[in-house]
Amino acid sequence: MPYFLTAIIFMPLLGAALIALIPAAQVRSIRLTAVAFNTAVLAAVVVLGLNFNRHTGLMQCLEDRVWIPQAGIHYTLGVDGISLALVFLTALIGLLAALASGGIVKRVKEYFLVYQVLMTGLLGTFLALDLVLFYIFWEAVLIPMFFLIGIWGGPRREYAAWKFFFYTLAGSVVMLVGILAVYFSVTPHSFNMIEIARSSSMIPGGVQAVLFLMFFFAFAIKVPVFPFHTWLPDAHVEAPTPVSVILAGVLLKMGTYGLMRICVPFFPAGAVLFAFPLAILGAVNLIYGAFAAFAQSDFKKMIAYSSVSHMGFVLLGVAALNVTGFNGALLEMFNHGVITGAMFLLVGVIYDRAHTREMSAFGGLASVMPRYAFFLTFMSLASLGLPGLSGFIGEFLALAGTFFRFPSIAAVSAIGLIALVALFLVIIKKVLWGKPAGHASYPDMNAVEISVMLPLVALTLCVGFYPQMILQFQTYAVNALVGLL
Amino acid sequence: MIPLGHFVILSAVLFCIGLFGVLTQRNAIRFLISVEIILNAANINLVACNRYLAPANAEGQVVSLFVIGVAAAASVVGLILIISVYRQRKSVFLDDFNLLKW
Amino acid sequence: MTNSFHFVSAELVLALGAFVILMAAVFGMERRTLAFVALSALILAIFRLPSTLPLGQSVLGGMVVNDIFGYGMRLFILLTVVMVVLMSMAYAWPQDEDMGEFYFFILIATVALDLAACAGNLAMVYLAVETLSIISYVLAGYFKKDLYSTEAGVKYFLFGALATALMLYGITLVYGLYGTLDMAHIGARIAGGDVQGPALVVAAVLIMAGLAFKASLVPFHMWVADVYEGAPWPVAAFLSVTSKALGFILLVRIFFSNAVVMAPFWGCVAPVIAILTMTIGNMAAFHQNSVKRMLAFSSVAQAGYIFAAMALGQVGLTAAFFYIAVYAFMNMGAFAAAAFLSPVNAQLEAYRGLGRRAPVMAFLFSVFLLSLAGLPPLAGFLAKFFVIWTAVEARDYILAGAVVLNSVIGFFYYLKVIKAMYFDEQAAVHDPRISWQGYLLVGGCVWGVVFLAIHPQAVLDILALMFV
Amino acid sequence: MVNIAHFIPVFPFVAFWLNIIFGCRLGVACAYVSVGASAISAVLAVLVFMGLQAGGGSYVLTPWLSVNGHPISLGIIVDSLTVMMLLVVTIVGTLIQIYSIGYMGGDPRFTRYFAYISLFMSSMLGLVLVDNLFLLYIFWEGVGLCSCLLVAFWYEKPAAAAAGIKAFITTRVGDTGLLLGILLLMSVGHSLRFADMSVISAPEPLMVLAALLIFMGAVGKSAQFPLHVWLPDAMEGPTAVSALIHAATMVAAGVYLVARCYPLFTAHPLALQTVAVIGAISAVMAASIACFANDIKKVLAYSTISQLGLMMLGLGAGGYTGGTFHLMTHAFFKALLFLGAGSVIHAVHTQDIRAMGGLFNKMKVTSVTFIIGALALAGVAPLSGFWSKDEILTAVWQHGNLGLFIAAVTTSFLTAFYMTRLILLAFFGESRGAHKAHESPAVMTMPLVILAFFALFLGFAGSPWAHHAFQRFIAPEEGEVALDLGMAVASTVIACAGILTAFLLRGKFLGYKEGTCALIENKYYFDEIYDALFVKPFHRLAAAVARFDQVRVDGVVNGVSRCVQELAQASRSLQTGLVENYLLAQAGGVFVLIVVVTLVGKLCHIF
Repeated sequence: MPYFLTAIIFMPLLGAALIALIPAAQVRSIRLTAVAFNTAVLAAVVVLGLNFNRHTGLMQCLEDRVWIPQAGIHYTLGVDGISLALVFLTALIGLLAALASGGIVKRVKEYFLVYQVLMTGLLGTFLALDLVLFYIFWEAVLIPMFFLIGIWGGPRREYAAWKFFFYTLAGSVVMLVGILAVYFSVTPHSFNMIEIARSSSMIPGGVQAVLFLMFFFAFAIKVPVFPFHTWLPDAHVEAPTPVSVILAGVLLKMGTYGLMRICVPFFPAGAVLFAFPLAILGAVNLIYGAFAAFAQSDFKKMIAYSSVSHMGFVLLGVAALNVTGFNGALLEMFNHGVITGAMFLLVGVIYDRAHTREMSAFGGLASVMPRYAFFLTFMSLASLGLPGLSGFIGEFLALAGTFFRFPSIAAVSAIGLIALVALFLVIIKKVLWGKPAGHASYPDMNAVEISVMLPLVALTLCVGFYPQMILQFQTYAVNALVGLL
Repeated sequence: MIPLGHFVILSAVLFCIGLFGVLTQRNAIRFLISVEIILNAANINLVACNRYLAPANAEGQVVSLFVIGVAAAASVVGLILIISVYRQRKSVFLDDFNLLKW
Repeated sequence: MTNSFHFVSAELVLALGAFVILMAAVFGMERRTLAFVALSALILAIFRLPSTLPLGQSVLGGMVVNDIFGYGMRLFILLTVVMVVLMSMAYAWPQDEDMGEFYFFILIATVALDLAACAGNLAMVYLAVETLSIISYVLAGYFKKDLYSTEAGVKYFLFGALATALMLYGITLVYGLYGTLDMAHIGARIAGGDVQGPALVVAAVLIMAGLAFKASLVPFHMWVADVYEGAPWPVAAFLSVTSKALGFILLVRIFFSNAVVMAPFWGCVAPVIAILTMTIGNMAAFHQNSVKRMLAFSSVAQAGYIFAAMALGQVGLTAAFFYIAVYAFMNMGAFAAAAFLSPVNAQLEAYRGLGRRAPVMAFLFSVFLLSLAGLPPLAGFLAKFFVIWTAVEARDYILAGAVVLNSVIGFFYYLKVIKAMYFDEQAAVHDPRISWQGYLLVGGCVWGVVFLAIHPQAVLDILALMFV
Repeated sequence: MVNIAHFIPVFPFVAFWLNIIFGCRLGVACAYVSVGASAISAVLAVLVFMGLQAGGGSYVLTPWLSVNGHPISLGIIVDSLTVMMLLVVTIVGTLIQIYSIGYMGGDPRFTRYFAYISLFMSSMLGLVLVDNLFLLYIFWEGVGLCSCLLVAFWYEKPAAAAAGIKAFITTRVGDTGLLLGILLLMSVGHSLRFADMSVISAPEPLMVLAALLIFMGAVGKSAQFPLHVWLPDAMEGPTAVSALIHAATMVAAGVYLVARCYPLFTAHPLALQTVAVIGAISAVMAASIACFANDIKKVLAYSTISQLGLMMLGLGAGGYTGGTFHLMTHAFFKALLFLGAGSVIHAVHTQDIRAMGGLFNKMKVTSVTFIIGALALAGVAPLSGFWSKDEILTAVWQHGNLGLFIAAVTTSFLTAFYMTRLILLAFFGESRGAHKAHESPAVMTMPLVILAFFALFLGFAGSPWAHHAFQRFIAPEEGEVALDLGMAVASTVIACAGILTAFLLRGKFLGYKEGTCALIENKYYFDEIYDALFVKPFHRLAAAVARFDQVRVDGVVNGVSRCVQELAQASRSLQTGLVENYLLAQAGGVFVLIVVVTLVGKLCHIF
């Protein structure tokens, strides 16, 4: 299928164009259009997955056209095992978040316009194989996000939007210089990610180290890695529910994806050099995030910090630089998208009813909203890494990978495991348990809310029971990646 | 014959005087005069150098005529502008042209 | 002589048009008709340009050179002036202003610009620049009853007069050193090793100061914000795009024909000036409450990016002029959109809520601002990208780093305007009404910003011919 | 028939989802779903037991995951240990669920209760069936979760909610050790299969470490010292849950784990020694606390800790059969005791034994079965507890460490003592509470009777009269076993001594002044120490981290932004609007440029 990836990337943009034509008053048709286009994207991604050749680590569905010959910039797209799961995740979360956008009542048309642009940026980031193109999509995410947080966010939305924007921008411009430096470091000069990875041995070790750090800086902010994480709690807390879902579910993965797509294959020597510090950062993220989350009083902030913690697993997995670690990191990325996305949806559900997120305002909801209790308990358990649910597999593999390389760091990370358990149990306890007081009248989750949750629950269960469901797609790609080291 | 160096030094001195005037004078008219002095310094250069270095053609001298003409036009425009400001503010002191700032 | 006639036929058309306008204005012709006359003169001039061909012949006794660079720059200048005229047509002028002179001045300025762009002789440089300057002073102070406009005019005059005087003195020093004002000859002498030490340096710096003044490079940028703020919007646009471009064009004409000798000078000073220009421009724009003033400082910062590419020497010219081309579209678009959205009050508050009141224009304004900021995939990004590209290729990582860091800061104030338009509640002001000329202009600029992003070869190919 | 074993956990799992999804509509019927499911599992377990070949076997269902190139398969192991556990779990589980129908009757979350129980059953069965440590860990956490949910079943009570969380977190500490042990074993031993445990060869210290880490998991789950603190608190859950999870099955999983990895421990004496010591400490410590406890369930909880310690001690001393045998018998009589206690609580609505008394006449069935259970626990011949405890004592004696043996004997003595005390206070003497006690319904007493039957006669499976059938079944390779008659007598004497002491002291139980033995009464201050050592610092650290994050980390970010803004303000103020300043800048700029360029030119020798 020629231009299939192009079609996937720009389908949301087409939706945006269509939405632009609908009068702003027709809110219903705008919503329907957005949902329809996101459904189409998901369907297309599923088709992509079905036609995906699982027995090769090479790029598939390659598209390559010269864009700016003077600068060697191409329009190159492709998908492999590393990106496929993330593309699927993006499409899925994109659809679910669009469905969950019912709470957006202000400036609906503009909301979905921006939303669709965001989706294009996200999909493009995961599919681009030309560094410049990658950078363009990477940046294209920023402005929609800035709008989504800044217009439809909470009381401190502007601060959060500015902070998010500048923090991530500061990182990415450093990456831009890095991109050019890479271009000039390989001969023949190229922006093509495949070719750069292939000729990475040409780059001298010292240069690799510097370039690794440049890219890492950009990705670290996005992931976010301690100490570059402080934009995240603010952005997550202020963003409206569906946007938080996208932020946690997909946006953070851009950073970790970058680590695996660029940092490791381009600069293997740098990666080996920095594996240990990276692992330390991973452990710090894991523990620090969990501790910081524990002390928060805002429900959403707790989940936000727990994201920091979970990203620690991904970092550990990447730092392991072995098949197990990479598998774990990729799986954890996917799982975190599903689980934390669901957690933010659940926070949104309760916020819609209580109009507050203070933990102290809840309690005893299990009696009032049993279905909500089920979903929240389920997702909390998945978050804390309960075996049998998807979160565990990723965490385990990442930890195992780390253990094989840096046993001591893996052992220290165990503190984080315990802290995470404490964190999510306390969330369950404070929100669901105890005597209901003052909020006995909250209605339980409605059909729409449940229908948004169900696919996530199903995925969490299925991946937990049968991790090969995701792993089978990435095996060869991960092996190829390790082969580069 | 007076050596070229003397002309150049004269020109340089005039230039410095003009520059000094430009930097120190607070009156717009005096400023205008100072600029004219700089232009005249340039003209001296042009004419003298033409005579000493390239007497074959009159390039420098022609240019100096242009300079005089254009400078006159510039002065006219400058004076017009100063007058229109003066009409509004009753002042030709540069310090008073201070609405637009920061 | 026929060659010369063909060469200047475009300028003759413009001059003719200018006098027609002057006459017609005397007979009280309508403002709109005058504009159309100016527009047709410009368009006719554009179509007359090919009569210059073939290139390479000596014209007007060597005062101007008929080269590809000049040819392209003339086209560029004419196009930007067309935009300025379109903008002035759509701009809501105060009713009591006499417009005849305006278009007359604009056309005459265009003649000067055209000739300056092709200047082959330092005398030509001075004459053209001074002519342009004189007209610019008038244009800046065009609102004779407006306190701000007159102050802008007089300020521009004061600083401009000094700048051109310095430049002239520098030119005379060169004449004293080499006995000629012909740039080709001087260049050949310098390339041949005839370097006159410190005296040449003084001359070069003085000439550069005059041009840097036009291009608004630090520390010759001080006038920019004050003048732009006081000047009418179309004039500000003209100054920020066309007049500024001339500064860069002449910098190339004068400093790159004898790049050999200028190398150390350029290498040690130009990057510093570039970095200072973008940083100070960005920093000063940071807290502005007036959109006009903000755009003024933004144009200083943009000049810094352009000059950053130039600072790298010959290799950076392609990037610099690609930037100028993109800059013309996006900056003109930004000025135009800003002017149309709030013609009188340029304060940030006046823009609040316009995202809903004038959705199309506000959106386009946002596009220009984001392009100026350098957001992918707009052309402004590619322009910056090429600058950084050149810097990295030249292994000048400090310059590259300065550009990227500055572009981060730049985002802040551009986004502040967008924020005001979209985030904030709307201010209680009238709905902006924008004529078709306005949409034509802004549409054209958006087309440029998008087209150059998708198909930058269009310009890059031409630039490749200019800077082999 | 062995290869149907993997179906055993499926039924309860299906029951779980049925109850979760259709719970509201099923109503009381959901209990039958759960009971039915576990009954089917029990039948299957019996079938597997009957079809079990000598030595058992294992089979692989499907490859599942690959870690570091080593496949982890979904494998099932069916050997005597597994089958024993299967039988215990399904039979006790089924009986307790039947009991629960009565005990939980009328509870608003009746269906939820049975859903959780079913989930527990399936996890527990999975735990004993899988053939490698990794999968075991998965189910291990599953049962932990169910334990947590069921302890906090009455989450409206703050104590219950807190206890649930405490249970999960404390065991999680141990589980983390287990996880690390698994990782270590995987990285140095390259296999997690139980079948490979005896053939793994790796550097001694690493293997000892792995064994100890795995044991750490067992310590957490089996509530051994020093991670025992959660179990007494877990008594906040419904009593039937305490019986099932916190007495009979889940807490025994730790013992099961040690038994499962026994080759790993026996190959490394240090590890085995640790098991024994920890077991001994737990046994004595918990038994001593039980002597002073007044909450009927707490007494039983400490007793459980103590008995589990005894099992560990047995295993650590090399008494594989003794440990596992006691595991089995203990499951039945301790379940019986808890259910009996539940029946009592159901009747008198208090858990304080000082507020009971004289219940024997009012609740005949409960009392008789309870006493049978207590005697079995005390180790009075010929009840089931006697046989298994005797086995352990023998093993410890043969092990040769006098300290451990004294610990075992002390535990036996104390066990008999506190159980007698409990019975005397609760069932005999005057009725001290203002309550109208009555016998529980048949649905509750019937399981009691059945369990009493097991408590009475199960021990004979390990007796000479049955030719030590159990021993031959569980460890056929150990060869001939014989009853140490001396030890049997000694053990009975110790038990009787305990009972007798209690009788002698019976007058003092009620008038006992608190504070006399403050150390033991306060459970050796474990809770307080942990609170001061871990819980409070954790909270404080978390708060400190959050503050650090807000003030320092974010402060730097905001500081950078403020710096830029200040700088921006400064550069803006350069634009004074004063003509003279601008002119100066212009001329000064020229001057500076000239100077700089000249200097550079000179320095670089260009001019």
